[in-house]
Amino acid sequence: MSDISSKFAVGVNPFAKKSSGIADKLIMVVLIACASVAILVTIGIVMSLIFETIRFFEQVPITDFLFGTHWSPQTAITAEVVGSSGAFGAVPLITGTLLISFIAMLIATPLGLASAVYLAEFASSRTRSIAKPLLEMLAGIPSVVYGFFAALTIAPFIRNTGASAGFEISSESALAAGIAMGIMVVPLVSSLSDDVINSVPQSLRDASLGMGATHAETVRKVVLPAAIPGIAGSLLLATSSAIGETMIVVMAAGLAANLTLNPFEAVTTVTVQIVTLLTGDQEFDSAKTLSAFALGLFLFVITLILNMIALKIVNHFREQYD
Amino acid sequence: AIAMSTSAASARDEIRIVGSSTVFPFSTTVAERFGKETDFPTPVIESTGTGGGLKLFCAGIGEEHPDITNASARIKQSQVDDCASNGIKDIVEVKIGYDGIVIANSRDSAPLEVTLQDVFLALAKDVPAGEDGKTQPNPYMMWSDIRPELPKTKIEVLGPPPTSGTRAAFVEIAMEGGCKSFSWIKDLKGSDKSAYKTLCHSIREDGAFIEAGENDNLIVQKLQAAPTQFGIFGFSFLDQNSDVLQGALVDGVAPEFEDIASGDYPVSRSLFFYVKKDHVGVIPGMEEFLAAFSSEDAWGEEGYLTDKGLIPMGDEERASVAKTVADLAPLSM
Amino acid sequence: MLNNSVESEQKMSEFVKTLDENGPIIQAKGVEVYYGEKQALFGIDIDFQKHQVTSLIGPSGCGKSTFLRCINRMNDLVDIAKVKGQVIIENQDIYSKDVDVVALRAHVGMVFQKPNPFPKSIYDNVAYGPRIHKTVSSKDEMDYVVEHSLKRAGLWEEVKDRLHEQGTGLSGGQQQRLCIARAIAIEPKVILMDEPCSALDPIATAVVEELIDELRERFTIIIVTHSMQQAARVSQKTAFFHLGNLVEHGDTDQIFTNPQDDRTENYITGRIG
Amino acid sequence: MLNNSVESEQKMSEFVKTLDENGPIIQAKGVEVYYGEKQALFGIDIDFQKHQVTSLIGPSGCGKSTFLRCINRMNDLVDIAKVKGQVIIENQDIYSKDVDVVALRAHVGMVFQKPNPFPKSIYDNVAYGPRIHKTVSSKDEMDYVVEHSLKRAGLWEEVKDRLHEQGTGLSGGQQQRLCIARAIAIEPKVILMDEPCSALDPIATAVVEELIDELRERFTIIIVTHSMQQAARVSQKTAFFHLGNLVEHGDTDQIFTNPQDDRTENYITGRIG
Amino acid sequence: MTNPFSTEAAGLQGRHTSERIFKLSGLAAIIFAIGFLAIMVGSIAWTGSGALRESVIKLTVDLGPENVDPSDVDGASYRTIVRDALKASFPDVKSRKDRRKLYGLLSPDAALELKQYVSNNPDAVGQIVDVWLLASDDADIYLKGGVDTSLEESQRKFSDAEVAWVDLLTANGQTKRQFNKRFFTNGDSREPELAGILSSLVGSALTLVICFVISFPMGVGAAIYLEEFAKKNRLSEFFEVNINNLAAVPSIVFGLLGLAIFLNFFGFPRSSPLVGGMVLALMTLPTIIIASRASLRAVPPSIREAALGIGASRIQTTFHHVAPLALPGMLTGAIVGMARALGETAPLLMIGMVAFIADVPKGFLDSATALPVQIFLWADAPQRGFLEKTSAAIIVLLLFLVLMNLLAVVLRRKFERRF
Ligand SMILES: Nc1ncnc2c1ncn2[C@@H]1O[C@H](COP(=O)(O)OP(=O)(O)OP(=O)(O)O)[C@@H](O)[C@H]1O
Ligand SMILES: Nc1ncnc2c1ncn2[C@@H]1O[C@H](COP(=O)(O)OP(=O)(O)OP(=O)(O)O)[C@@H](O)[C@H]1O
Ligand SMILES: [Mg+2]
Ligand SMILES: [Mg+2]
Repeated sequence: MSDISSKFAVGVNPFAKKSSGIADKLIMVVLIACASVAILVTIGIVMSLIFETIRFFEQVPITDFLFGTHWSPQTAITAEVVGSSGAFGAVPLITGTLLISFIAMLIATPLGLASAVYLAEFASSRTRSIAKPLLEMLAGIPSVVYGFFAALTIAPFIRNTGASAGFEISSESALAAGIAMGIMVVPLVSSLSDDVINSVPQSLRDASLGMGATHAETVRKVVLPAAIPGIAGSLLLATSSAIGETMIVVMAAGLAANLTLNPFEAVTTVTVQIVTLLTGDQEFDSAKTLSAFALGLFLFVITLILNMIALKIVNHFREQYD
Repeated sequence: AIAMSTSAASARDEIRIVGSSTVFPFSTTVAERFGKETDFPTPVIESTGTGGGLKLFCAGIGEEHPDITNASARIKQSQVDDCASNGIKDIVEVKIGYDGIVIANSRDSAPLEVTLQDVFLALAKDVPAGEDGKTQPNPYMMWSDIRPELPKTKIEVLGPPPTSGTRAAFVEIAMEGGCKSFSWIKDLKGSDKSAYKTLCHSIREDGAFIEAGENDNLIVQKLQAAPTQFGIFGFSFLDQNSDVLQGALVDGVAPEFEDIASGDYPVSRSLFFYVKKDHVGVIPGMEEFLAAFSSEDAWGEEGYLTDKGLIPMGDEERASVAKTVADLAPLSM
Repeated sequence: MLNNSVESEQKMSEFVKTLDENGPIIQAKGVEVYYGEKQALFGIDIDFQKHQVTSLIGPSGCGKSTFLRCINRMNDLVDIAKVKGQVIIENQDIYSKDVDVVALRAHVGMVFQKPNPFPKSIYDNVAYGPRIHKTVSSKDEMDYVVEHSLKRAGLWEEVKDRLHEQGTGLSGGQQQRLCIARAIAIEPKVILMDEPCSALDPIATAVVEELIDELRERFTIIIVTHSMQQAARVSQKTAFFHLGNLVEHGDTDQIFTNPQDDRTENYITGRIG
Repeated sequence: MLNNSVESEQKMSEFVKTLDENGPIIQAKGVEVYYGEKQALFGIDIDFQKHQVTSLIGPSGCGKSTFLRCINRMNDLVDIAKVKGQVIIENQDIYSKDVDVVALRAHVGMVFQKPNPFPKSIYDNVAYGPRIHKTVSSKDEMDYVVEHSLKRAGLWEEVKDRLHEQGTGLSGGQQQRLCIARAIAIEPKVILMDEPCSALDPIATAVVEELIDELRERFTIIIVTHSMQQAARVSQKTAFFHLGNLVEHGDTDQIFTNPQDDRTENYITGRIG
Repeated sequence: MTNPFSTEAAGLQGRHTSERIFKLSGLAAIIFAIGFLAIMVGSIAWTGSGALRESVIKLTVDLGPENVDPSDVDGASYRTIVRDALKASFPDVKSRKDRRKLYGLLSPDAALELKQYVSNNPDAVGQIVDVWLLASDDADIYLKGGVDTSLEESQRKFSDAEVAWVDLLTANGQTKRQFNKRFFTNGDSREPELAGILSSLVGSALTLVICFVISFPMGVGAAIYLEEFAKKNRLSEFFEVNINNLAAVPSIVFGLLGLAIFLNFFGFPRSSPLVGGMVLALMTLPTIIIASRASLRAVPPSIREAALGIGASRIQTTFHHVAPLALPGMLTGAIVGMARALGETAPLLMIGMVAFIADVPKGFLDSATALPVQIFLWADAPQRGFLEKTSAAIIVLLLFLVLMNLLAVVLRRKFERRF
């Protein structure tokens, strides 16, 4: 409570600092704590992953993990059963992940970009107000639904199409998972690219149109080239989310750690293996369980790098036209 | 308020079961009925594989540890020791019936007829090489390499991982059975037991045998997709999927309910679950659940578990196991 | 509590009387402001007299607002802003370390260019200041303060029947008067106004200008304006800023009729023409 | 294809010659523009002469830009804009149905207020127009067109060694000249300029003004400017707009020395003072 | 005089065509993507609609004294009574194998249902009555037309004999279909015809409650600190980068975090909504922070100036004026985050929420599963009957998501302010 009478006595500082309330300090502490949670979570993730990963690399050499081409993470659990020796070469998982993500981006990039261009440049505001939320719904549908649809509808469709064309396609082909995933990330590409295209200054469009370029020429030759960095950023973000996607691949891609780039074959991914390794037994000293954390760390690092680059690019792009 | 530490939390009131994916369907069926027909909560069951289940089971006494673990192969001495070292001295073994292990493929291709020896030769890491006492790494790539009568397709068998009870049983019965059919190997058993074991129990790792995880449903789906592949799993899964899969005849016997029950089908194993005696009386409903599982209604000749593919024990055996259950007689190896 | 504040009210008014009625209440000495690298004000020296209205005029960007915001340290909110020199209010340099900006701002009220009532009821808008400063202890007293402040701001008659409607529902001129009522409810000594009429129509402007003249009886007022006519109408003193410098400062009449500096003259004639 | 375009090029230049060198190239008849409900231009009638520079002047918001953008139908891009009346270029009402805006804009180039080079190389900036209109068929020819256009825009000497650097890396004045070079590379008949110097410093402005005077030899130029000095310097004709009306139009000399309309006079004196 | 600006004169037809093609390809992309959405949701909804109906079979059961002892009604073997009734309907079924098949026409719960019936109708004891009993999933599928009888018998699960029995029952008016209430009131089950979504729905709700209670205050607190108090410096930039990156960390990594830290390190109970909620909260946190910051930024600075200008402290300014104005926006962000959390599956698999859980969880520490996990489990189940249940569960999930998003939209509309 301020001592009002005192602040009018000549010579005394009328604006003297009140001992600011403990409550205020407490509030600040709480707020700072809240903000720090974000950091703590990151540290928690990194620590828990690194800790278990180190234990994993005590049992399996890091080079075997990074460069080995055979993945068979089975070790016997009892002395009596002679198990397999267990192989922890992550290369097939990584190629599998990349293959599926690549297929996904192959689908999402043209669809997303074309949608974004149409929405940003050609669509009437009415079309836009209908199409944009509909497109965004694609991203709002849980991935378990895509997984179900991919396994139940897309995969058999591809298989039957292949069969009628006379060649054999695995029912858990990378293609089926990739297609579902591609559709899922379309809105990511389209809404980010839409933003980016919108932030290309109108003056460039005016310049081009004023010279007698058609709208399409303007978009193709001026707007898109100017938006390239931002679009690249959005594609990277989409790729990163495709790499980290789990349920679709768990349900539609299968477990076969094939080292192949053939989209019609079954492959497995990093995320699938994490799920498989950890939904069964839970012994925390076997290389099998620990390998999931090594994979998790790998995933975390890859997506982190992709994000950082993407955000840098996008922010840089935004500043350029601010 | 939410108690932050489990040790301080009030006693768990539902039974927690882990373990074999083969026993999972039986266990869940009993649990579901148990939940419906009694006032106890439905037990919570997680499918973790026999090995993983025992690992969790043996981790200690207390409500954060499971009460029961399902096993598709009998508990091993090492596991009993592991349990004992964590203070779990009294384990009640409950055998619930039999399950055949089948080698199945899609109905889209022809059924297979094999002998146990064929199975061993197809899947072993090392196989006898010509003369007695010599072995070589498994050279057979096609089934027809083993015997010309077998199909001319690549050997590709999806099977359970080493943590699985099905794997343990398969190795012990089918592989060892085929292995023993070579007389010199049979003799080896007497002279060098560990060499015998290594030879008979090691499964090839060159890609012909594909470890397919604990989830047998996935194998079923895969086989549908790839008609030339075979899968190894419990009879109940074949039974549930008989519209799409067919079982191979082993030594001339098809995996049929009656033939497995009668023991004519060579690859059949017992299914178990193990109970932590210290939890009986602490976790409510344990005795009642055990009673429900060992009731005629469940595991009897006409019991509902037979609908799920369980092959019941004979009358006497059932009676004797039921008595063990009633007495909670601890296991002694 | 009640006694205490009534008592202090009395003390305050006595105290106010003991001061020279026309003595400087605010003295700026060598005030310089930097926004990052950029210097926005250069050595401003100026005194403000009690119970007078002083206008700050000058071309856009010359630093009027910047200077005004030095007086209640609103520039503290701008991360990159740095203030040098002294601003002395009642013998206290308000930039000294032991000054609490919150206490300072309770003594130096501010009215902004765009009327910015809180999106709360009219009553709560006015009551907010007394509430947070806990200068009022009972509901009755608060009612009195709210009514009194609204009356002084010439708004009472227009809003007395809808004190519990949203302040944002009023017209622009009413909103600005509400903001003035809100500022005077905590009995500041000085009121700073940054172009208070620039968002208002001529009629509302006239009402507010009249109000400013009335308020001068109790408060010292410093007003930034773009309209020289307005400066001439409402203020006794005028200060002309140019490119961050205080060019000229004196009686309003003199500044407008007989400016001493060429820049002032250019500005005034260029505009009045 | 090549023949075709060369042929049409020839036809066009013949056609240009047959017209009276000083006849009106553009006639606006009763042009009215509405932005939604709001009318921005009221019945504008005006002729523009070939090879002359016409300035459009008037206070902010009077419709100068709006009118300028009617001439190459850039207003088509504004959804809510509606144009009535006729704009006749070479005996063709450009608002008639069978006019292709793309073809129109190839004949009526435009330079904007803020220099807006494409984020491409200098070369590509200039080559852009010829490329999309396929008026040039070989690399050599393109090189010639680029060089020629840059020379005409008085930029060649400054950039000839760095044709493949980004156009956005040039100074503001250079960028604006690049925009002019880009516009003239497709040989339009008319060039519209909307305050082309307002973003430039005085030296760059002088260079561009000189350039405009040179360009008049080949092109008809209409320029919007806020600076009456500029209008006086660069243009032969001046049109004064006020509140959407064309108040006065005539020789620049006459408009600035002897305006007929009070509004024009007020505007001109008010500013020049 | 010809028109020099006409399309033909300028030879522009080609360029206009390519413009149209370009435009159309954009439109086609949108239509394709939205079409995919429509087909996916449509086909799932179509499949799922079957789950709303269940088949029942009418049997004449003998509740006479030899079967039901009136003094111990509960002790009767209703399983036998039901089986006898079936046997009576098809007296010529003799072999053990065929009988098993015959019994398989009814759900295993039929006996329980009969018991229920008797306890509800004590008068029926001692009588011979007609009761409607739940059909098994196989019979249900056949009755719904899901069995292609043109296939060879060995190719299908439903044998010719079974087809004949069911056809006979149908011909006698002993089969019908009715609304499947069970789907909404039951928990998980091994039997498709008995399986319901209630336990997983409650599990999801409990999980979301935890998620909200943790992530909302924390997210808002963090946003307020970063937006209103933190100075722009290296540290705040670090926070910024961190939060943005956290928003893009794959969800499964949060599952790993939960497993390693909450379960293994702190020893929280496995499969509990508490842990599930905590994991999802961490995952949702960045979304809420980002949305909250945006809505704080949307509060005009004039409000802050007004409050600060009359001597409110920064904390007072923030909590009296700024935060209340930003609250709707923050809530909207939170709801969107919750909607994402509701659909999240992968991290929950890591922390044991995949167990067979039939009972409806009663608290935050009970074992529970979540709706998307239930979908995942059912999608994996071998019985065909689960197909329509899975689809129906997906539709329920989507409905909840739509509801949450609608709520967000309504909230946004209602509190949208023009400052
Ligand atoms: N927050 C700020 N950050 C950086 N520079 C600022 C900031 N505020 C003001 N300035 C700069 O300081 C100078 C003085 O600005 P100030 O707002 O005080 O001028 P003013 O006289 O009030 O102008 P006006 O009449 O347009 O309100 C200007 O050059 C302005 O660009
Ligand atoms: N896109 C538009 N939508 C709505 N109104 C517009 C639009 N463009 C211009 N106007 C309005 O039309 C009137 C004329 O605007 P215009 O831009 O032609 O004026 P101007 O003379 O070029 O002004 P300045 O000198 O400021 O550039 C103005 O009142 C303006 O507000
Ligand atoms: Mg100002
Ligand atoms: Mg203009």
